[in-house]
Amino acid sequence: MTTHNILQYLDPEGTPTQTLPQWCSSPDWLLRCYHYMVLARQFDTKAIALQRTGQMGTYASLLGSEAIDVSVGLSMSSEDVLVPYYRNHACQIIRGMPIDEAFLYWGGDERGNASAAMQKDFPNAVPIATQSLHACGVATAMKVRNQKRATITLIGDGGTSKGDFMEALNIAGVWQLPVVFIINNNQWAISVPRKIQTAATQLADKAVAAGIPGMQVDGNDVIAMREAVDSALQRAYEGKGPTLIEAVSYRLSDHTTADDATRYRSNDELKEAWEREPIKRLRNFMVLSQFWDENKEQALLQEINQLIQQAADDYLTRGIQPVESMFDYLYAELPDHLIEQRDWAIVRAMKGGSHYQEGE
Amino acid sequence: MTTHNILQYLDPEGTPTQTLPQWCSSPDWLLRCYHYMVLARQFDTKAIALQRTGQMGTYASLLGSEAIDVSVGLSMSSEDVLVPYYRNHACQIIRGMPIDEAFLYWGGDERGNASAAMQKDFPNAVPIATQSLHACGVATAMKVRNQKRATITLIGDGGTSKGDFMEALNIAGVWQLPVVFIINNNQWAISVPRKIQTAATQLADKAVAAGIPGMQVDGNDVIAMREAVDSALQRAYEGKGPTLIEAVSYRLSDHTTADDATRYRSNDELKEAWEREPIKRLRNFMVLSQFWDENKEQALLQEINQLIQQAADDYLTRGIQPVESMFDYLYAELPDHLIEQRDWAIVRAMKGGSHYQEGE
Amino acid sequence: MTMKHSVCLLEAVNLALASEMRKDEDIVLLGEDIGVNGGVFRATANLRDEFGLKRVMDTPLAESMIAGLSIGMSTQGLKPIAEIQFMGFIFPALEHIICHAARMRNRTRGRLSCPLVIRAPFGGGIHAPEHHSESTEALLAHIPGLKVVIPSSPTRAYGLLLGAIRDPDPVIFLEPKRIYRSVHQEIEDNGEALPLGRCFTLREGKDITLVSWGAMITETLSAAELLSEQGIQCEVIDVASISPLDTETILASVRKTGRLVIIHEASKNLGLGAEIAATVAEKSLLDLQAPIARVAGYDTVMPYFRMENHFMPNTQDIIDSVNQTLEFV
Amino acid sequence: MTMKHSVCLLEAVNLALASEMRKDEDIVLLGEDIGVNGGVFRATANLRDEFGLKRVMDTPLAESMIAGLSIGMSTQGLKPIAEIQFMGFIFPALEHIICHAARMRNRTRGRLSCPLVIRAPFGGGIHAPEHHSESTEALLAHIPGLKVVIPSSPTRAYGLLLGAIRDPDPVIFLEPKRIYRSVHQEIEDNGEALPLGRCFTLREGKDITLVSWGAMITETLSAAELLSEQGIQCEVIDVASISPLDTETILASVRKTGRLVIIHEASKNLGLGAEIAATVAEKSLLDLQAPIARVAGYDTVMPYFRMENHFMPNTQDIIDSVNQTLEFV
Ligand SMILES: Cc1ncc(C[n+]2csc(CCOP(=O)(O)OP(=O)(O)O)c2C)c(N)n1
Ligand SMILES: Cc1ncc(C[n+]2csc(CCOP(=O)(O)OP(=O)(O)O)c2C)c(N)n1
Ligand SMILES: [Mg+2]
Ligand SMILES: [Mg+2]
Repeated sequence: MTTHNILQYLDPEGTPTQTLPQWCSSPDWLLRCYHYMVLARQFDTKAIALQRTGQMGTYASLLGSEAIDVSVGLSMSSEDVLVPYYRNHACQIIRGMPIDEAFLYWGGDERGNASAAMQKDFPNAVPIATQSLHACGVATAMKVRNQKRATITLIGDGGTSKGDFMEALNIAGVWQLPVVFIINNNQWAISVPRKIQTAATQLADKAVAAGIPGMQVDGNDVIAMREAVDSALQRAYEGKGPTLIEAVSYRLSDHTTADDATRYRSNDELKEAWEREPIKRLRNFMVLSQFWDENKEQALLQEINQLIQQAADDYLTRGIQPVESMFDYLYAELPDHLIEQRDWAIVRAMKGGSHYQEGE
Repeated sequence: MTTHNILQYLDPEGTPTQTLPQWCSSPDWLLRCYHYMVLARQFDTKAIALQRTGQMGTYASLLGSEAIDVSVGLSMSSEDVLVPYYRNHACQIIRGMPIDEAFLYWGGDERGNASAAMQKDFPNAVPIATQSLHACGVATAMKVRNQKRATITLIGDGGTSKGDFMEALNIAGVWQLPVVFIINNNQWAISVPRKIQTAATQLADKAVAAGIPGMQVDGNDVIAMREAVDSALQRAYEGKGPTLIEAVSYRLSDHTTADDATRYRSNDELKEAWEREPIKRLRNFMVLSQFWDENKEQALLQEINQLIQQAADDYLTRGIQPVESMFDYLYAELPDHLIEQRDWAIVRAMKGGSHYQEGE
Repeated sequence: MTMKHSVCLLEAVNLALASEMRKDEDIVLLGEDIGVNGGVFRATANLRDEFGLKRVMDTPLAESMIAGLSIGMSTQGLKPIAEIQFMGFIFPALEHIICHAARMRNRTRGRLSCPLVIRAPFGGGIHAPEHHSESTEALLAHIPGLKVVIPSSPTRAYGLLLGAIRDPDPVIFLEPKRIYRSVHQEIEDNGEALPLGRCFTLREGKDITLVSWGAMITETLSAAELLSEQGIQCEVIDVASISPLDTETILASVRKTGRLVIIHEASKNLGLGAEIAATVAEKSLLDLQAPIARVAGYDTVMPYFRMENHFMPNTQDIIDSVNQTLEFV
Repeated sequence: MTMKHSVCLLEAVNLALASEMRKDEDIVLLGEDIGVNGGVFRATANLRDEFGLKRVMDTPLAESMIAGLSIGMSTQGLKPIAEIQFMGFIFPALEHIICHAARMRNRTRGRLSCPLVIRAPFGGGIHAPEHHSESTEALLAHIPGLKVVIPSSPTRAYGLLLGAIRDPDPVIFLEPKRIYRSVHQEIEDNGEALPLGRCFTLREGKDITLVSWGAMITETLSAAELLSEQGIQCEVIDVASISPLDTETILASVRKTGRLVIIHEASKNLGLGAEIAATVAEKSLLDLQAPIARVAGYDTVMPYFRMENHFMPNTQDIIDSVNQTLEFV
């Protein structure tokens, strides 16, 4: 068995546990990071509120994984490609997804994956672990074209048990692909705890099977996360191949709004996890470093509050897609046999039609 | 990266490289082992001859993996269950598959999987790596019932890249299943060399991802193989969970009779591999130990020659199955809609029918 | 004396599982989140408490694995009942289902077999995320060696699931999640199975035959009810076992009514409706007084939930199609 | 001036690949044993030598991976052409094909798309081991968002493969291995693609329509030839693109002949024949002078090769079915 020492710079109280990287002495990156983490959390709160009031669908909260999402989002260059799983809204927003369209996706509307600002980033992927292989395909395209770019893909702890994930690590190793795999080990896959997923000591050990480097990082510590992601990206840019990063976090929320985590995990465990949460940790450190104070905090909260509120309003006033959109993106060109169905769908949706809905 | 030292007792010339296990001082097991290895090779020769003369279908030779197959076959108890891949005919024969029915399978006849003597052993599996999961299911049944039994499953080096294999190692680790995984690392997956399958240093490293013990064994050395398999079985019987054994061998044949390995690998490599082959190694050791001599060799060759010839004759005189057998084993009971098709198949196969074949 | 329970379809599944597990020690359940959590829909609620860890197994996340394990277990005399959390996630399991579960008996000439059940909720209409709403039952129905069963009421869920569990061959049991909780029925937990491979005639009528299954039975029955007010008598057939298909019952009905409308939520192209229509066109062409109509989902991807209702046929569509078929001369 | 080549279907595939790879730098090939070995059937022979390691990639053994990689590459502007060694091994790739390749364009409202080709040899008749002889094309044809193409001659293999490669959407290209080497045709390597989504009428006739695809076209044409000696004129349609289906050509022919026999090697139940029959029964019922017949594989597992010929329809079966359909009054 291998054991990796977990990479950590800040303890849960935000106190450094070792010499910090040089860049920590300047507030720039840390402030941006904090900004997006707060944004992520407020997005989350709003999304849950929208869902609870029947204005959005089932939603996967990212509570507790803000440090992972934001550090990845900030470390990537716009030339890189993100292949997310379904819990990376913050990362997607940093990379350009309009906030209202992030809501739109969870509102059950394909346009949430459509923004041109997302460039070649992948859309949310519901079928677990498939994205790991897509990321390898993306990275292969970069490698074939001799580009100095990298692909980052995320996955949950549960997802690491599915064959696709291991197949992806393996091909990334053989072909030395410029790809970074990040496991958001939030300890739970819906109701299944980490220890029931695998007997591996660490999820980072999965890398050994593929002959690639793996490391475990404190996923509540943005400094550790940035260090890990930056160096993995660097390796990728330099043609040194893939890296696996296990980011240890905790799912502070229910699995989704359709879930009730009290059925299967203890309150104590949850309470304890809150002690380690990423936002407080960074805030404490920034206060300690005199980069931050209560006034700045209040101003930020208000700024972001407005941003989120505006995005939610935009989302809510967004009309439904025309019914024929069901057909118009299936193929580049509409095949003959769908013309009839498309026409029929339009007729059915019209006043007097079997599927007419008031107000659409 | 981990590194396991490869387990070896005999060098390619059959000279001990370390103190031998106690049981090696008696000829019993070694003679049985030799018997079956020679049988395996003669079976192989005959099978290829049958194929070349149009009397059998595409055949996967086991040339070079005799030590693996035979040591596994001899170490298992009849209570254990074998979940083979398509290159384990020798192991299947040791466990009771009639030799003529082994030919029959490669002759394109389902009865080759049917012998009651195979008990609960799985049939040959063509879809690669799926058997690894079946073995875990079998082992789960043993565990649920608190039985002191184990499951052994084999796979090729190529098969280790497929998700199912890693999913199998993983569940075996979590559930601590009484299962032994044996990789026949014969260096090639058709034309794909081992180094293109994975960047892992050893295939035994795959175990680390699942948190289970893995070891590399000289797959041309029956003594090492027996030691490894016995101790893995022992662990399984004692409830200590799964083991992964990478048996290092070499595919001395083409992939199958449909393949031509000269297209993709060098003669030198093949010649060198022959130096390490398992039968000569064991024979040398037995001669050295004075368990064996040329007279015995000749007697054995003749005995086995007769056995194989008889089996081939039996296979060749075996009539085709009745055409309705296509339907009779699909479900326990024939569903209504198949009655008509079954009747129709019988009519078509009769004289005057569209599918009548002379002499069937 | 057995107790009566007023249960919805979901609870009927739970009732059947508990009932049969008490009688047959060889039954084990496995799947993602089926244990402590009792399943994301609660189909296996409380079973872990009653039957323990060894019979109700939470698995790691891997559908290929769930199917593969089930095959291994079933060959050794256990009776695994696996849950695939949503039918949209069954694809990784298909290799095992198609290449092994469906073939083991045939491949070994009866030496080994795979008596197992794979349960999965399917179909749209609950405003779920992508991949939680598909109806790809036709893929499974095309595979020889499988049985595919779809209940459309609590009573049939209870009886058919018992039938599936006792069946000596692999059965895919698809649960129409849109009607998981919509209707309650009184069920006596008497352990009586319903036969597989048989349609159920839910309503007799002489004017036209309506054939459907799963959740669409609800709309089909509503349509029949509304049409009866106009004096049109529909015969409503619940296919229930979509494979093997009970063509006799359907053909007999078409012989009587001369008109056929097939209703399903799945895409029309190569949906099960195609096979039913083809069989009727082959065997009862002269009985037909009008073209066979299929009221089905479009041949496009099930949209995200905001538009899913536009995809799925509804009661009015069925009524329209029936009227059109009746008007044909 | 372009050269003429006398090639078999397999060589036509190779010719089309090489031809298009020379023109389009974005095309890459991947699959098991396609490189040095040139494919187990030699469909990619010599391409590694000509185009190098970066464009002809031998992969580790994992079909899910092959499909997943192809999806990733195609979204970034490469044009992957993946080989699945035998169609019997495509099942692990289905999740990627169904959930991603077929949906990427729709899911992202056109932002990303998956222009890729997945090639696989399929069908029985070459005395191959188990799982090397299936015909499960209907599974793929049921999936919206895919195109599924099957050539039946060297010429159509060349033209349709070019069409598939240039198509902006994912195309499954199934190669009937039974006729890989059976016929040679003169092909000019002129880079002219044949259109997808169109049937090919291989023979005109007024008495009856025969619809088939892939290897069975051989038997269908033989039957038509033999029947013509008895004065029966068969119209023979090669479906070629089984999805999207060109129903117009088929319907037009049936309107003319009034009789239809569909021939396929795949199991009858829910084979593509079902959809064709259902469509005709829906749209052209009154044109039919006889029931629609399907000459197809049985609804059982393709037997091991010693009996495979009993499973597959042959020329005589087609003749018998045509005669029966013609005798119907
Ligand atoms: C292939 C597949 N199987 C099952 C599901 C249903 N499902 C959605 S999320 C989830 C748990 C995932 O846990 P993990 O990978 O740890 O990610 P987390 O949600 O904790 O971030 C499951 C089983 C799915 N989406 N895809
Ligand atoms: C799922 C699947 N994909 C592809 C094949 C085709 N195939 C048969 S054997 C083989 C190579 C296997 O190599 P390896 O696992 O090393 O075993 P070996 O034959 O060398 O013993 C391939 C690709 C298959 N049988 N199953
Ligand atoms: Mg998790
Ligand atoms: Mg090998």
